[in-house]
Amino acid sequence: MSSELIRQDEVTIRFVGDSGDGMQLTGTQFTETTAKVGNDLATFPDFPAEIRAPAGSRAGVSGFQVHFSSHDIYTPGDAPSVLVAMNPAALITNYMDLQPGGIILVNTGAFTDKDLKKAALDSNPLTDGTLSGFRVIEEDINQRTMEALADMGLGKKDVLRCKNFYTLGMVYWLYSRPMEPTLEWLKVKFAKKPELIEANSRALKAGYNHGELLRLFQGRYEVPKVTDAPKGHYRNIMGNEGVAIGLVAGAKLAGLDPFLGSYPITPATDILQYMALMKNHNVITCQMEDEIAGICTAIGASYAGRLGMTTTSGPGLALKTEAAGLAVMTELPLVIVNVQRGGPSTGLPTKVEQSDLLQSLFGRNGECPLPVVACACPADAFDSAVEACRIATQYMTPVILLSDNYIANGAEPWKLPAMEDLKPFPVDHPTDPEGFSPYTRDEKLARNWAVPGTPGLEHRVGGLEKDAKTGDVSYDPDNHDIMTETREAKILGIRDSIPTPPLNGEATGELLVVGWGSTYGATRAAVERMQKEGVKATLLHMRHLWPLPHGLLEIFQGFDRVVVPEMNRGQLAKLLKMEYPGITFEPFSKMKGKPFQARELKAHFEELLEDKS
Amino acid sequence: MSSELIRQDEVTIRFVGDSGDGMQLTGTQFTETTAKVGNDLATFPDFPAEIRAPAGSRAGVSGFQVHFSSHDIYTPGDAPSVLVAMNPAALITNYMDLQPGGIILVNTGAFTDKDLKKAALDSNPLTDGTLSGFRVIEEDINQRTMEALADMGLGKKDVLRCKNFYTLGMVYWLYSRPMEPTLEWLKVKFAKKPELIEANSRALKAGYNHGELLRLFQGRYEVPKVTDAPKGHYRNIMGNEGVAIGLVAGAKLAGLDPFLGSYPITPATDILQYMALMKNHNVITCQMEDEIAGICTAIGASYAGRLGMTTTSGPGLALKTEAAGLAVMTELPLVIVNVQRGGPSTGLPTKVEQSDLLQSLFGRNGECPLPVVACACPADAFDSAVEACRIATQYMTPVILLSDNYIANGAEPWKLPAMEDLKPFPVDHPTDPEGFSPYTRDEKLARNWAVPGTPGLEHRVGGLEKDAKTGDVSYDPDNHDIMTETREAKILGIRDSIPTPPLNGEATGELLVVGWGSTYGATRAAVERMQKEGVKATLLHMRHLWPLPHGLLEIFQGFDRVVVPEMNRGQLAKLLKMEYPGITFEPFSKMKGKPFQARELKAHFEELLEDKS
Amino acid sequence: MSEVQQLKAKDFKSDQEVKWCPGCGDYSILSCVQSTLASVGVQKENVVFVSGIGCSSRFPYYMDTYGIHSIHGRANAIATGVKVANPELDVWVITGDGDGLSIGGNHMIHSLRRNVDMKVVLFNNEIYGLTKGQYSPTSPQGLKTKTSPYGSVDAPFNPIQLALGAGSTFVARTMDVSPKHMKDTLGIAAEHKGAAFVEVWQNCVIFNHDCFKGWTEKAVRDEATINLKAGEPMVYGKDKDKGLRFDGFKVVICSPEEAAIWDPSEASPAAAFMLIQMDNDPGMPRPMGVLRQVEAPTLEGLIHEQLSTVTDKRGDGELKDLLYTADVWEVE
Amino acid sequence: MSEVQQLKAKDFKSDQEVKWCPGCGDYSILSCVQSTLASVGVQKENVVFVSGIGCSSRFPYYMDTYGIHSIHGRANAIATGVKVANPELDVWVITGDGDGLSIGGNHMIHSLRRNVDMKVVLFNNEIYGLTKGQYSPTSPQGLKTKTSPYGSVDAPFNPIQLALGAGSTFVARTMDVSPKHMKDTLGIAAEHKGAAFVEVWQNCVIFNHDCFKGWTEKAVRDEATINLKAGEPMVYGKDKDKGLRFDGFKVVICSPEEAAIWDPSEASPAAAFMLIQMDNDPGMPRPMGVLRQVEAPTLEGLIHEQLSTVTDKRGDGELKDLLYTADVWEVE
Ligand SMILES: Cc1ncc(C[n+]2csc(CCOP(=O)(O)OP(=O)(O)O)c2C)c(N)n1
Ligand SMILES: Cc1ncc(C[n+]2csc(CCOP(=O)(O)OP(=O)(O)O)c2C)c(N)n1
Ligand code: SF4
Ligand code: SF4
Ligand SMILES: [Mg+2]
Ligand SMILES: [Mg+2]
Repeated sequence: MSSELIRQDEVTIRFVGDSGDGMQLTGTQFTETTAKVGNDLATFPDFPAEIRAPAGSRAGVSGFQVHFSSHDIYTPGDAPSVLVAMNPAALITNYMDLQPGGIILVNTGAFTDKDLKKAALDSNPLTDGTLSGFRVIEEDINQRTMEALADMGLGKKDVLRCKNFYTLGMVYWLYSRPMEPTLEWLKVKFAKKPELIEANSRALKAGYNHGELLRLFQGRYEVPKVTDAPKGHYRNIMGNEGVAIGLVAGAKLAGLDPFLGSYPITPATDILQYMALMKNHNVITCQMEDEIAGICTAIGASYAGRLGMTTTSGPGLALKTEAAGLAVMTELPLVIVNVQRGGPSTGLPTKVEQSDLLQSLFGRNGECPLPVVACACPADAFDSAVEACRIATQYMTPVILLSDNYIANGAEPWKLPAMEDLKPFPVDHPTDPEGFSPYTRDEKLARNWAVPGTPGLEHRVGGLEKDAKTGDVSYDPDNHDIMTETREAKILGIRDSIPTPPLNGEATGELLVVGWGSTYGATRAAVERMQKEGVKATLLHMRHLWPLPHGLLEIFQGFDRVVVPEMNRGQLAKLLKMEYPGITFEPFSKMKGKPFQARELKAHFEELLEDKS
Repeated sequence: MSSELIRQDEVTIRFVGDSGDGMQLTGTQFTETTAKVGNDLATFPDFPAEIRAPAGSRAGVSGFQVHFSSHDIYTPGDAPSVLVAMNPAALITNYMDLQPGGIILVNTGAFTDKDLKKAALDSNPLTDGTLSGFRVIEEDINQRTMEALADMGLGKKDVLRCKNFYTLGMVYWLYSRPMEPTLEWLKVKFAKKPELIEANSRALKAGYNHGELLRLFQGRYEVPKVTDAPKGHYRNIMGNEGVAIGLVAGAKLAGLDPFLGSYPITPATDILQYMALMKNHNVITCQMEDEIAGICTAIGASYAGRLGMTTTSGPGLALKTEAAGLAVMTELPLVIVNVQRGGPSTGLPTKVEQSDLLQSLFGRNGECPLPVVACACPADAFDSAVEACRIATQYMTPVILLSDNYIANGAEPWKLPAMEDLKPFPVDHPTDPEGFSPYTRDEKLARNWAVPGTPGLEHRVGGLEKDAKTGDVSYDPDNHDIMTETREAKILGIRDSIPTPPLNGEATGELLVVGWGSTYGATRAAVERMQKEGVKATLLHMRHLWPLPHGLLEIFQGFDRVVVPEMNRGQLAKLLKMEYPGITFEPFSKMKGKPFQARELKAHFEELLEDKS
Repeated sequence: MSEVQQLKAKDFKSDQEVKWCPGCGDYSILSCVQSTLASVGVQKENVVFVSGIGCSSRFPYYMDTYGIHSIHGRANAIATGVKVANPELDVWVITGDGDGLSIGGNHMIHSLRRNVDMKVVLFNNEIYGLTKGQYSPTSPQGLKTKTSPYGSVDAPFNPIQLALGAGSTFVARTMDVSPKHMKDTLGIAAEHKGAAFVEVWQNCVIFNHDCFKGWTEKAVRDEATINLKAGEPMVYGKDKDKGLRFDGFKVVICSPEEAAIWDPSEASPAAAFMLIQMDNDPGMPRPMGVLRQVEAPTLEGLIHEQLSTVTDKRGDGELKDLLYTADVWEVE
Repeated sequence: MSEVQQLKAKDFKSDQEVKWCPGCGDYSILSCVQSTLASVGVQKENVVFVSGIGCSSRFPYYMDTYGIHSIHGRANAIATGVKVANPELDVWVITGDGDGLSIGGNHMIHSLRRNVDMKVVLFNNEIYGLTKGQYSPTSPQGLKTKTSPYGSVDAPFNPIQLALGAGSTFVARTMDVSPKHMKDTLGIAAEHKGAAFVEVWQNCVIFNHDCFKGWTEKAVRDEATINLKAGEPMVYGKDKDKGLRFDGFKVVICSPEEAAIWDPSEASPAAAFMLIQMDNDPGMPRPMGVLRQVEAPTLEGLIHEQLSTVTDKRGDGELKDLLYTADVWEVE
């Protein structure tokens, strides 16, 4: 058979296996290589909450889905066209998501009776008809890997650890990806363990050659690179990494050094981990004893003149609310990143949800307004983080930046901003004691940020109500009224510095989809597909959740129906109802710990439009 | 001059002095006596955040206002008709609130130049014309008290400590109150210090006689007792005390022993203090190391079969939110009392505000619904607390009970419920292991409450998502959806057990005033006055803030305008906008750390009605 | 109560699959706790396990007793509520070095000082396991982890020293790889009336493998640790050839004959405090076993005593008494 | 820096009226801190006072320096942020027994173990003053307060013992009524490079009057306390007629000649720990002054050292380096 390539426009592959099988690594390597090839892509890793659920059990299944294409895409794909399953538990919990007629590559080396039992299977799905309708390719990958590494003198356990690279090799061949990026990566990764470089490289190549030689597949595919991608520099990025870079860049643009006070919590921990590596950028990270100490050190650092930041997830945000109120009262800049996960309480720690929006808006004692900004996708994380830093420093306020588990762990190519497009917003600390008051405000109502070490500007801040002029403690009734309104007006004034969000589609029509956060990819894909089919549907995606930008009412009024899909029970819809009483907002909610699929959104939207009630 | 009594229908007296002058005590004694006389009354204590601000300073002024009458009243009065001022700072910060032509009784013994300086006064308000338009009665109370106690051999300091009783005596005379209740009280209070009984009793009597003999006042007044008061037993009650009694009664009605885990915080501490005294009612109180430990011990106690409770104020509620989520997830009964104060952050700790409503409704991570109930006034505190206990135990859920500083420290006569009207709502703990699951639900969707110590019902609860049937940990996507909706439906179902709130006024009309919490007295007074003037105004006062009772929409639709006065920036109005999108709610907000006055509400309502736009 | 059954270790196993990494030290602790419960002879329905969040905190799911897998760091506070509400229950806290000493440090020290009668088993693996490998408050300075890529800058707590500082009435230490020692130690803890703090060295094979190897490995254990036994001389070494005695502020090595007799019930915690300082001296063995065991009134005991005293004096409070007090007046 | 001015105590007074009760012990601490700052010779603009909430925590308002009157219990954490962000600043934490040991206990012990270079002055009045008189974690068992009408059931912390347990590098105690002793002690603390924990016995005239009277009153002070001085023999008594020496796990009274020489810089904290146990023995004097003072790397020192080391190795990071890494590809 010739290696003639069948062109495909887009492909979704899902790698699934036991937590111990290295599927996250396999997926990530495939992603990196695919990015370098020049495809557009989006990924969705999905792993269990346990470090190690029992080997071979359904609870222990770890998955990684990657969607890549020769045109712009916005989601990791709805239904995969290829499923790579390393064991029975992985197969049985995933095959039903596959497209009809899709390819299943199975590692038959893990289908002993014992393996089936671990997966709580009474019969073998490979033989009992479960997989009819799919193209199943069986291969004893365990055996093949052992053969490939037979003469290396490694123990069986170590050899079997390489089976994911063997698998990766097969898939590389199938989609005609180069092996070089992974071979290079292995050299760096195992620099101190040459035998592992050798073993994994061999496994990779053996898998590749196996595809080449044995004609396991009925053909070989090619997904050409995106040709109409805008010119520029690109980099593959995960959401948490994007936030980390954005926070540091944001501080630099403000002319400040960042300080991150944090406490590990899934799925936010990576941000702390990334930033801990950036010491040559003068980034200080302190892993504190809890979330409260995390935000409190950040407040202290902001008082001392750094840009304080803290990163967490829902339960941690709950703990930080009292201190967030202190930052509101003292009017110090601070960025609070909340990477949302399934709730309530500990909930579903490794699953996605958007259910902390109302907590972010209202979860503090007293009248305690602060701005809320949300990332749309991994490639948007940088910009959103910079925006949070801008607002925090320009308006002297804590800002909540919302991300979620889907953005945090998903990856996609990110078109880097040109350096000249990153506009600085330098902070101007006062130094002149003449007539100084810490509560003097600029035209934006931001107060003076005097920093310890500056002679003559000694002053005290605190959580008690402050006199509007002097900043001293004040229990005066009228002053409290003034200060409450000033704090509110300052935050509302931020809307003068933010644009009305762009519309994806026409300015009037049958259906407006209003989204925020990580629904972005799926809503955009759904709306664009409908547009192609001639439906007058438009997407309004919101980065700023508070204050709401100017011009929304006019937009809402241009549409027959306004639907708000969210991975919660309608939280943005509630906010919009509060703010735009005349408009009917129709929430569409999903609470399954999984992102929306473009097709389920489209189906829902179409249903809505049919129902002309 | 004869002691002929001039009848008055109602009077408002405000006692003001230095924090050290014992004004709270004076006010409380006047209140107790007035309650016993059979007047209706309402009080408003107002004291500084500092334990002791500098003596004689404006910051150190402490006040106590009491409104009493021979008919039903609902507020401590808008403008006092009598001001008793013990020093210049007290006088200058309060005289402007007095009714035109009102009486000012001043202690001239505290008007030396030094005293004026402490109050930051350049001239003496007694002589510089400040008080023109009022009836000023000057008396050197210091001197009078010293004379009265001259032969007792007490030091000057101790003698002067009695001046508040001298003052009280004068006011007792003026309003023809009996001295006996206070004389009795002194005997109990100072049982171990007979010389203080003697000194204070003498001062009281001397003040009284002074009024009698010296004709300082132009007349003597009488406020006859309320004659149309409903039959029954009455008791004077402060809000915090009412909550404490209600919580214990609520537990008893559920057939449970209460457990209070708490941490002191103004203005909630009293509840812990009252309950610490109730040990013979099998009440356990634990003062814990912080708010989080407070709620966590309560959760543990509920798991173990007591009725867990925790009491706090805004900043403390902020700290408890993560644990409140655990109680939602584990579906354990729990009453969380939040006595609101001025915010944000530490804010105005001794002032009133209603700004924790949105925090109570939405301040938790994830979709985390729980019921919210609010007291209307001190006499309502008991019923509201019992209601919170009922909901918590019948629906297996944490409940937030909102009170505020105005209710907490205000006092009024409370008509005691007849014992037979207190209907028990006993809890039924399962004991049968057969088919037991901790997540079996009753028709109200409340889960099974099995208690440790019961053989065969061993089970585990926790913060991770639970399988809808078994209660085991579950990461299943559909299960999360089901459980999210079940938790929501359970809370919404509570509305089937609560009445549509009664209307004060007709069911349709020009103006509906919607109130909650401690605005009750002022809104009621304002609306009733308008009704008397023929305006079609109605009051809807809400005890249940979540879930909202049935039937509200129909009510709202019956009115031309719906106004929502709140001591916050429109939080209930926001909730109503979310829930009743068709209706226009007009917030009316006050953020001065002080309750609404009936007259300012009335003025606002009238303005609204005039403006027919 | 009806006929009391003598349960076996396996009777305490729940029907849940145990989900720790193969090789994790947690397994051994689980089985030792189950054996201990069997040997002290408790009934399942009277036992409550309370944990926070962490790998270790999964523990309650695996026990066929009552249990709460709560939120991060709050186990000690929740357990306090359980015990005070119902002193009849046997309350165990299961926590980690992160859960119990980082976010939960305050509840830990307060529950120890209050002497709530509960057994606190702290799984110390010197790492955050569940969140995949960040340094903890017991990680040694310099440890490279995901959040300390250039080495941790935090000086660690010594858990035993902290518990002594907090005034704990019972303090002990044991290790995952010595089930016998663990069962002995847990057994004594279980019998202690008051807060019993037991640190267990626990190996996290994934993120901090072998961090205790220098003391726990069979080959070195006898020389690198000393097993303290009440009433016995402090001797150690494979051949019991070394002893310890107190000298000034220090513990020094001596001959077995000169060894001091160990008495954990010494009123002053100073002896235990001196012993635990050996942890800082590589030349000295690390003390294992019971370091402190003194009697003191328990929190729940005092609380219920007050309830009884007051009730005896004032009579059982009726609902009516709450409302109809002396201050009531009647309108007729 | 330009010409440095030698400031006086009064230069540290702010323009705010001091709002404590007349007779409160806080006044004396305020003036001693002001004198100490003057005598160690700092500049106002380089000093930051951080406090939580409580009567004591009002302190920063009265100092003409930078300051944060924060939220209840969080002063140590906030101060850690200030110091780490700018190690040039002199950071002082002012806290109470409620603020620093109850709600703030965890931040307290963690900041001590991390050895953040800051001075922590804990006003111990064994009561919650600001909330008007509830028992605190240092109130003696049995104390009747508003929340413990039948006597507190909680066994208290000994703050010094807790700080030693947490691994504090500097621990000291002084009292409000002895300004000289307080200034001496604060002066030594101010010079310590690292976390310095100073407990000050402070009288709350309103809610817990005279709770330290048995040790602080002039008439008994010399007999009831011992003032520890580094390098000097441990003698006490009005006539310096008694000495202390260490005997086994205990401190015993001896003749002045036999008294041990006090050395707070002893590496092991055991000596200090033994001394503080005297608090439990009514027959022994309570130790005052510096109980521990050892050198160790500070948190902020280690953090900034790592910043420099990494920057030296990898070069000053530019904004561009953050974005344009090796993984970037170009589309043309
Ligand atoms: C409020 C909150 N903060 C943070 C987390 C994340 N978290 C879960 S477990 C853990 C640390 C666990 O460490 P340890 O207690 O030592 O347990 P181990 O996994 O090592 O047994 C952290 C930080 C959380 N679940 N909740
Ligand atoms: C979060 C929070 N919880 C509780 C309080 C109430 N509160 C203020 S000060 C205080 C205790 C103060 O005691 P301490 O620290 O000993 O200070 P002191 O007044 O005795 O100087 C408490 C409980 C608060 N302000 N904030
Ligand atoms: S990560 Fe470590 S502590 Fe957690 S289960 Fe695995 S081996 Fe055990
Ligand atoms: S209440 Fe006590 S501690 Fe507070 S200012 Fe008054 S005397 Fe001082
Ligand atoms: Mg650990
Ligand atoms: Mg105190």
